[in-house]
Amino acid sequence: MDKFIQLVVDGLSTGSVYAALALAIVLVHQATGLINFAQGGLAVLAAYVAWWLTNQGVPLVLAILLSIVFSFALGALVERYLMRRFERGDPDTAVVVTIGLLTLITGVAGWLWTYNNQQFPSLFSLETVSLLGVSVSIRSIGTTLAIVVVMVLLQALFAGTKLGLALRAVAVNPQSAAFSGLPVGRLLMVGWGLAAALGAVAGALVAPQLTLTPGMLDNALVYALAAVILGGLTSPVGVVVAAWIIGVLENLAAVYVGFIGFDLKVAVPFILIFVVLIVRPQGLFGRKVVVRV
Amino acid sequence: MARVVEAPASSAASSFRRRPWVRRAGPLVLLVVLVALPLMLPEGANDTLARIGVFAVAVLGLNVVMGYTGQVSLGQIFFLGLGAYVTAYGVTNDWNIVLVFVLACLVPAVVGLVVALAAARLGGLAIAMVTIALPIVGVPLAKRLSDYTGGSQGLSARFTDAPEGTGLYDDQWQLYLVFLIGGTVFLLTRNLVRGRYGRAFAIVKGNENVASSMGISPYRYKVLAFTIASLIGGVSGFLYMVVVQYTSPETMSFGHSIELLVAMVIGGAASIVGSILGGAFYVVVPDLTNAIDPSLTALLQGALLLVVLFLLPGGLASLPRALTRGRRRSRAGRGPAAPPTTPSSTTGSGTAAEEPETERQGHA
Amino acid sequence: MTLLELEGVTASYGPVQVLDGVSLRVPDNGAVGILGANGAGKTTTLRAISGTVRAGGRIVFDGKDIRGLRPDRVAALGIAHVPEGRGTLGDLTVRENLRVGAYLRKDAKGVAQDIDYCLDLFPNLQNRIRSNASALSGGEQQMLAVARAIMSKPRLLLLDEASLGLAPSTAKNVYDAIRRLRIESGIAMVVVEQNANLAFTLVDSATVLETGRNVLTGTSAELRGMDEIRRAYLGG
Amino acid sequence: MRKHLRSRRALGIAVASAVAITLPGCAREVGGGGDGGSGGEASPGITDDSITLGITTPLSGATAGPGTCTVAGITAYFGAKNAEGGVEFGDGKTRTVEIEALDDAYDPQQAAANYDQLKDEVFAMTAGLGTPTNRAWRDAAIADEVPQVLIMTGDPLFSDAEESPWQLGFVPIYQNEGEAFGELLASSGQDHKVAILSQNDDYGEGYVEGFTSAIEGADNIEVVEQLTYEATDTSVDAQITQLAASGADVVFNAMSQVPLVVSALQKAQQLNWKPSWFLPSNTSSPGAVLEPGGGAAFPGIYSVSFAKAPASPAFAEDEDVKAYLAALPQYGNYPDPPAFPHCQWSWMVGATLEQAFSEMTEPTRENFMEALRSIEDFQAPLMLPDTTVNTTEDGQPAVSTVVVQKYNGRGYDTVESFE
Repeated sequence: MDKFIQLVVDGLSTGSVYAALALAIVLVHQATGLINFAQGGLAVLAAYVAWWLTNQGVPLVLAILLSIVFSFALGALVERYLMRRFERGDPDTAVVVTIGLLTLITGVAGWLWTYNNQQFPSLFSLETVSLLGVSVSIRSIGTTLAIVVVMVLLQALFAGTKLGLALRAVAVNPQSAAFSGLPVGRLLMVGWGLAAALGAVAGALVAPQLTLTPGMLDNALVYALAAVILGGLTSPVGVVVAAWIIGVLENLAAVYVGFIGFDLKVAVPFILIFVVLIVRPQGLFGRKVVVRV
Repeated sequence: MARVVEAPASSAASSFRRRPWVRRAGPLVLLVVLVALPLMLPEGANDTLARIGVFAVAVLGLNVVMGYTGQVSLGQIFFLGLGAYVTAYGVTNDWNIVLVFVLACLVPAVVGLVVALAAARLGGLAIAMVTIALPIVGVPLAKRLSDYTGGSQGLSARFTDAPEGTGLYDDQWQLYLVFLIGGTVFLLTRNLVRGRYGRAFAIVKGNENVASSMGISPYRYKVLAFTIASLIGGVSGFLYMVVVQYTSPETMSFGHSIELLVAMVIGGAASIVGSILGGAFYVVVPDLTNAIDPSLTALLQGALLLVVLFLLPGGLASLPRALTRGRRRSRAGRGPAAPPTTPSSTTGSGTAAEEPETERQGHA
Repeated sequence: MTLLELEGVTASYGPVQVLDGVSLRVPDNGAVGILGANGAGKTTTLRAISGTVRAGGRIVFDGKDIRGLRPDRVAALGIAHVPEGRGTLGDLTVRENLRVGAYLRKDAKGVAQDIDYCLDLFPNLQNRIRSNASALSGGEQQMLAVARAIMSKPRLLLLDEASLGLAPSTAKNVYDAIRRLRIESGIAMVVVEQNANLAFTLVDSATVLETGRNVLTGTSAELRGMDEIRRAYLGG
Repeated sequence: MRKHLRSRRALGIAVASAVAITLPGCAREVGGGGDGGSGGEASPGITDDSITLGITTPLSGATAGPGTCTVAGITAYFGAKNAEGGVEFGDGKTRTVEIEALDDAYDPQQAAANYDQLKDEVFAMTAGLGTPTNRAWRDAAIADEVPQVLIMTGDPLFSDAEESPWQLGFVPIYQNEGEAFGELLASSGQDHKVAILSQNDDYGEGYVEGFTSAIEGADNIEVVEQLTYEATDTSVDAQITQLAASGADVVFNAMSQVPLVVSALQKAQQLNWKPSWFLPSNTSSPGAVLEPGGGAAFPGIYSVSFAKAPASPAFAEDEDVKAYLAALPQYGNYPDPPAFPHCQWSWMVGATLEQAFSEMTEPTRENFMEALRSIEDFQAPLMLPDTTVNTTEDGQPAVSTVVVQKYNGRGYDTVESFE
């Protein structure tokens, strides 16, 4: 039984890594209607900037804050000078552009900082707490709590604020939004900037655990996308819960379902997606929308 | 790249193509070039052309389901890998090569059919996620089935040395095989997408409700397109073994599936010529970036991709159109550009259904 | 007092000249119709005003040349465009649509009042206030589009084919509500409409376009009587 | 219409001239490298004053970390040699050594393409990382008689002289490493419960196979749990939790991913599970794995090695280590201390090649293979005492002797027994 609970807790902690990336993907999708493959790349770049700053003697918290500011600016510039050209065209092309951006960013990180592994200092200690017979590190708790906070903020942004509403309006129909006086271009830049800034938070949270490399989030990307689809593209709460579900079920299936095992546990999120979407096409928490890839 | 002439580059060029002597002579010239080329080119060029052929076929398959039918598939590489495994297994067990080829087409097609029967019920991103699962689960699955796949060490199968008596070098023989098999697939696919089925695909892509109201079952045509794409993927897997002669789980890794999608868009979605250009992009760009600086390949590849799409959002296949437009613009001085009413189809894939204005296409 | 004046406005999509010198005058509190056959340039005229197509000539709103301004700037000056095809924000709820409409306003209280006013004007929306706009019927979407436009408290409303695709009775309901709006608020309007009879229930005067040019301008009463014009341009 | 006719004609001219340019390609070199041996005529890639070696290895993508190292080490080694004037060959000539490295991103297809591109330019292929990426063109290298030597894979196929006449692996086959630790454990005289975590591929399987064969028949060793993970996993927490529940006191860990080994060590500590660990030679770096992973918390961390750990204080004054650490940034374009041992290994590959060159009397690939296959008891720089390069034993790669070492908190000490 202890093992079972420990596996659940482990799954939540792994799920939080997926959730961090998934939240940024949801944000940019809500704000521009795009699935952004480069989101992980932007997060890694931000983590490198923060890491580089700490090496220059900047305190960790300040370094992370600076990397967040850097990412906001970078995200806004990417939107203005790259994505703008593709936003009204074929969505497939826009997605491929984000893939190209991911490749480019990974290459830039490898060029500037090599493909050597780097240790990213953690905001939270690695000390362990024991609760109900399971052990969990303060780092995992801290990461998870930080992600919950981000999730709540995002949910509030989209549901309650004028900015959130404006970002969504622009993503849905830029022209109509402009007819209501929304500065479409600036809002798109803000949307990308916010998503990139959120990515910087995500990068700083998961880098200590994953070890900083240019491809640090490549493997997590697929899981994050799965969480985004499973949770529903429109719901920050939904994708975080979905990411946790994926993390937990994956572990449980690997250990307790003989034919799946640790090698095929990666199939779990996809089986889940398939089953859920047949029943609820809008995802677990999503509002019913017409999805355009 | 002589096949470029097959493409309706612009409306003027296609009316040129309609001239009777061109219609008769064009394919003939093409045939002569295809026969002569392997004999004249150096070995390295033949190898490169053959690899381009392999991935052009894979991209063509992806185009059938994604470019022409509008269903996002991120799993195409899985079918290439499956075809390659079937080929490698058959060859190492000394099966008849024709049987091996047929199985390399059929096994992926059947698997594709089964997957599509389930996945085609979903739409949009959901179908993308289900297809993403194919390479992601395929890699560990291939390792688990190591009795058939050789596990992570993979399978080698050297069965395409030039037969004695032909007097050909291996690379020439392999390129002929690619031309023959790949060319046939391209020809058949071209006829498919220009015919009744192609029109149905286009209508399904344009608007599923319209399709239903016209008596075209979107579900059935999506399944059909996906199955054909899988079959073509299997063919590309067979050709992969013809040229590379080795396969392992790495062959079908998820990253390559993404690269195939990139190649399709860069070449030009819903375009026969675009598939060839996409295959060329897939193969040539890593070689090219290696030649520039092998330690900066990722950076250069990303940059190149962005530059190409920035200049040609419609992909490489839209280059002639872009050039014609540019020329027309410069001729007319400061005159206005081509009317937006000109059909944007690069392919002449028949009557594309009038696309209803979706909400995102607001701006004029 | 003239609120909006167009003079010799031109516009083209690529090499195709769509507007070839259109002129239009909308007085304060006035409502002007633009009539004409398909492709005459009616919608493009509205787009020229709201800044969604590049135009030549002179477009003056409230004494200010607005030609070439970005659509959101035009909106900020008090021009609300209800586009052809309604342009509702499909993934947003009805209430959210209305709030987006009030994006430029700072008076929270006034916004709340205006939402109530809109729901009073279009009672159908009341029940659907939490529904996604994409789930509404065509008539409800048209009502929402107009309501969203009014939420910005515009001085001029550009109304494009508000009856398109609606059942005659629904179209009449929509126009009745807009007429009530006009009476109660005095918003000036430019109304593009295929159905001339419907248009004449709302506008004081109208101009008829043919291949991007004014061919006939007059009051509603004058034009309503001209049978041959009606047959030729208005499709009876 | 005329215009298009003209452009069509222009296209025809372009095609014709392209064909004309490539026509000289028709005159193919007969036989390529295959004929080189008979007349002592020089093979491709070698002149009187230089020799070019080819590498295809991952320089981008998930394996770029170790991949970059496989190029950096050998480039640094020969860079330093070239700066001194070059390398002396057995035929009395001194040649500079050029490295031509291409990125294959761990894609077998691209590796094969890289080989095709390099085979006529380089004298030999060497040092490349990866099993599938080396297997992809093994047959072709045999057919073309191009050496594919001292490569970074523990796949035994490459060290089977009959199957692979033109190949030779460099690093110990995975089985050797697993076996060395298995023997140590079996001879400890105490009872041990072992938990195994291995990468789900030939790498992991090789280690486990070597280990299990060594403990076969040893009554004191019991394997209580055996799990796998995928190289693409983001976490192995669940595996560690499961293994911890088995109550094992020794973990045999056959993982090749540095970040995952670090997090595995951290996770075990979190669970307050403190077994002894075995770590493979490529994921046991004191600086990159054990320090961040908190290796000192465990009673023992064992690894096998044949190379001095440059970060270890024990070797701080070692001449080999100093030369290596100086050359890596200067000639190998590698600024920081690498997290991967592949840099050291590829440095040793350089030394081993130099040894072979010094015995080479003819500038041919055959002669080179002969010279390479007759190296005995060569102590390459950075090699630990009791380990040597020995290429004369069939079925074994160039390095087959390893010593078992134990982590001492900063570096490694060679140990004779399990404590």
